[in-house]
Amino acid sequence: MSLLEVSGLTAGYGSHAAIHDVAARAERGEVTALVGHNGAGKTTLLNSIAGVLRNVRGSVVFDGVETLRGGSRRRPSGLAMVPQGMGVFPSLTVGENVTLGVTAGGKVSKEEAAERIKVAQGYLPLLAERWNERGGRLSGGQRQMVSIGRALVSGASCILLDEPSVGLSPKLVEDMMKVFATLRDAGLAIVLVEQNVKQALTIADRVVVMKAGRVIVDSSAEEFSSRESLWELF
Amino acid sequence: MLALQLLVNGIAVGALYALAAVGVALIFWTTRVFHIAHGATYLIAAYTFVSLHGNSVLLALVGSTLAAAVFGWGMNKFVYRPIQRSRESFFTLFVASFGTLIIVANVISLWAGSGPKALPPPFGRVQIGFLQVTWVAIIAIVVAVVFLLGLQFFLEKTETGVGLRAMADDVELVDLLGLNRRRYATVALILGSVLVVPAAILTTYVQGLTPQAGLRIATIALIVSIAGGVGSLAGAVVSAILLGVVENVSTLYVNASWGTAVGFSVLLAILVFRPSGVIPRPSAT
Amino acid sequence: MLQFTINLLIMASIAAIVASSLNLLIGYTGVFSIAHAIFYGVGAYATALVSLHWGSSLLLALVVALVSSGVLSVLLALPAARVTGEYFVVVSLAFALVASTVFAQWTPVTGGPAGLVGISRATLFGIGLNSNESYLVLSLALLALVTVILYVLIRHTPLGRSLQALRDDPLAAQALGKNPFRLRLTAVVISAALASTGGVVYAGYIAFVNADGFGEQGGVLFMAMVILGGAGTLSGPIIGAFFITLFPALLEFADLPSQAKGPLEQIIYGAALVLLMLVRPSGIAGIFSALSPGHWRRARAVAGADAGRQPVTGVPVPGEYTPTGGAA
Amino acid sequence: MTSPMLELTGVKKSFGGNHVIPGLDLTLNAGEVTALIGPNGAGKTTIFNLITGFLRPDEGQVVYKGENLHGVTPEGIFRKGLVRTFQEVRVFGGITVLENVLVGREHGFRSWRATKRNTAAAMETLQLVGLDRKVHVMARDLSYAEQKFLSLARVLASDAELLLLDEPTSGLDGRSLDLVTALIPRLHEMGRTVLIIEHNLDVVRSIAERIVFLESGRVIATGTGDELFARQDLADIYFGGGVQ
Repeated sequence: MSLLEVSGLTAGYGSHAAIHDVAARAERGEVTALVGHNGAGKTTLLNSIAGVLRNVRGSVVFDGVETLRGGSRRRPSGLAMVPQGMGVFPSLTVGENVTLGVTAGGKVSKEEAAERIKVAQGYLPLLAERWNERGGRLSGGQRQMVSIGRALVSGASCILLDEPSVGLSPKLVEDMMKVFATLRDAGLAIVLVEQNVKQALTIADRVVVMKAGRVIVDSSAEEFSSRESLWELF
Repeated sequence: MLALQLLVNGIAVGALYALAAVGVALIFWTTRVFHIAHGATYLIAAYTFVSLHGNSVLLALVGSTLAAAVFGWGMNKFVYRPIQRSRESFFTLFVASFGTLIIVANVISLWAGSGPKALPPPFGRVQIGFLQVTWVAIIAIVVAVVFLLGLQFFLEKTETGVGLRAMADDVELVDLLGLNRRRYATVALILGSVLVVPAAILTTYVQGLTPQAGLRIATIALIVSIAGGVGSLAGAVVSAILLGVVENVSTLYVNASWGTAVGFSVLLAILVFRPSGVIPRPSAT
Repeated sequence: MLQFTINLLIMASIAAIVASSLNLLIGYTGVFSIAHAIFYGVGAYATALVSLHWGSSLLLALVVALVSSGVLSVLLALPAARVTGEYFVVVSLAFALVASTVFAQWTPVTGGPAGLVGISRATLFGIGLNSNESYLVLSLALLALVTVILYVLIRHTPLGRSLQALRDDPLAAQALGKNPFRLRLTAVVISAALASTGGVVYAGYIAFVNADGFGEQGGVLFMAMVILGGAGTLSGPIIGAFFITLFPALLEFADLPSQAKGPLEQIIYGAALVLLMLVRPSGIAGIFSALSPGHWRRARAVAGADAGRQPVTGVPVPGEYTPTGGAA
Repeated sequence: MTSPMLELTGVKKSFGGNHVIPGLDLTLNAGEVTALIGPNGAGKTTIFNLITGFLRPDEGQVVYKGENLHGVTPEGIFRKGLVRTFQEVRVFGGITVLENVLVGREHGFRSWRATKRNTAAAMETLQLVGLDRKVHVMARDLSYAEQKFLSLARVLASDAELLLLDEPTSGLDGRSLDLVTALIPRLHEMGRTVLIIEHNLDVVRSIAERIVFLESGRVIATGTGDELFARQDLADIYFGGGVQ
């Protein structure tokens, strides 16, 4: 059974459905790349999985538990989100930004929290270097790292990343992909929304393509790579 | 010399305004409500204190703190949250808040009469150099400093405090991360309401108390917290003290009854020329 | 009994004039002001001063009231242009407090706390409006006139459409060539001028003016009328004004100690505000509109109109300053 | 040879040290339909904001018909004949469909007299987008697709010569998508100049005479659809990798 399994998901804003009858899944130790052009519904899908949206119908099963059941929109613990747009709190320090991730994941002991932070700092050395810097003073890439660090310390087994590479230099993106690969190898499920298909393919195990609110391709990465041209998918 | 005397008085008054204003600021961060019902909290705290202090000052203190906390909690639970659940606009929330203030102020005047209430000035005054300072003023300044430092410590050092500051920065991000916004709102309303208690009690000692004081103090708290810069506690404190000082020092030039009007005009002018406030919060970009 | 009823109807019509003019701001421009009683007051004081110094001509009093309130309203419009939306509520409240001090303390002009006495009933084209009945006709006629002006302005002029566009989406309005500052300024000036006419009738009718009711207390009351009745509808503020003015009169018949009546009235309308916001923020007119289909659909509340609007993505907007630092 | 209608030269913009537009040159010819494409974060919407006065360039200039637009407010830029739509739907919910369209046609007091003519023009435009049967419906009661059409109708009905359309098809599918796709060539026939941001490459292929390919705020390539979509290097940029 998959760690995260979405089926029949229809969601949107107000009366407008932005995604229709979407099915997708994510496995432990795999990177699932979610690609498609702007407005294809990728962010809507992530937000409905993360319990941020109200108008959601269908089923989201995380770790064997239906999270949409009974109208509850609670985020399943064990699921962390790295939102679009380098989401750091500008007046909070890096440390405070990251530590909020622990809070978001639910109550843990001080020792456990310290341990998680240490592990995250291991993956992302920047966190330790800039621990007391205000979020507002960081560069775009650094903010993205803080945002990822915050997801890591929540103790999540699945991380949803919404276009983490936007606006970053190719070198930074490459470094970031390495971090994702490491996390994948450590057994996490990673859902990566990317417009940069080739980049995503360097680490993806599965590729899901969305267009106009529907999933049009769901295949393994090898199968996807063997396609002739990508233009017609967009 | 008189100017210096007025300056000290102004700082004391401003310190009390600051206590009222930081409560409003905290509540605005988390609920995005202009909590004008803060005036009701003020009245509830002050009248509870006045009616109990004959029995025991300690009992009165505990009683008014409890009353304020319960009212703040109830406001969130029974007014703000139900309205927010149906996604109404800020104005709906504001009107509901205002309605609550009207109800509370008038229930109090039915119960306690609309005339002024006073407390016997407890300690008299001291002479510091050429300055005459009342003990109440000194207590006000000390209490404000202690409470504001305590609040600062809470916001910097506790998990919930950091969460509240995060709310001031970016409410949507707090939601996206799955942080418990409702809990923060509850904490902010209780904490903000409790912070108004010392202001209510000390102001009653200095100026007495009427049911009309609620709207006045709430307006002061709101305008001060906005003029200070949304998201900035330091800004609120600075503009509160500025208001207190302007109010008092202006009596050198105009009749005392103009004091608040002059102070407000200064804050309004600040808002016109510097809409982001005295101390704007760091930009998100 | 008849005189009692006439008195109530006059006061209700005056309130309806002020509330309708405030609705132009709250309901149609999206400027949330609690300072509107100021202009009502300016109209009243202007009439008093005209009557005391220049005689009882109604037209002269109207002209002076319109001009002085229009000019003064620019002071309020300045922050309305800079500080948008929600923050303006608080700014206007502070404004109202400053104004009530000015009314009560500027003794050489306003007579200070004692007020101005000896205002005579107005004359129109040489005819003295001495009876209460004639004032009832005057106030109803003025209410009708104000309502017609607002109707034409809102439904049938480019200006009215632009104001509503600005209310619904300032950014898109700007992209279609609307200058938010100039539009808000225009709306505030028109609305203040219309409100002052209510003060003209009031001063002549009561024959006495002091600061009571022209500051924040009055401002809150007018806001309550607009909101209770239903902002953004022509009938709403009139319904609200009559409701708030007439309803307490019922208390007159109840056997209550006189000092309890004032607070009780206030508690009732405070409770009405809270309950309405909890249940149906579109006001009393909104309740009607929910019952009847068709063109009444317009009656949907503005108080709740910006709910669910999508956040502005991306850009900080010059000209759309908010104290949140959005214009940084 | 057509004359340049809009010219951006050396335009730079950064946010908090992040150089979103590190230096952009872009020319639009009168009467052409030009599409801006490129990966997310390439700065497309920022360019719209820079052209329409919602943002000011740090350096460089935007020249429209020989006139420098520096320091002109968004409403001033509209009056010079440039109009834009937004990525998200932004209709005026509390007024009718017809009134929405009129807002874009009426300016100052002279429009009082012109109301009849404006209404006729508005009706014509609404017919074009298929909303002629809903003219008296409140805009907020329209469906999402209809609101999308309405925002288009609003800019079409204005007298602007240069239309900047920010993702007019996003969120649309099926018939709605075809309607918008069919509409744009008609604008062209009417002599309008169009700059369009579009992610749906089918739409781009079918409507754009010229495509400007952006990456990280720079123009990487310009050409027709057939030229650009045949190039492997552009595919590599669009679907992966940065500028090597």
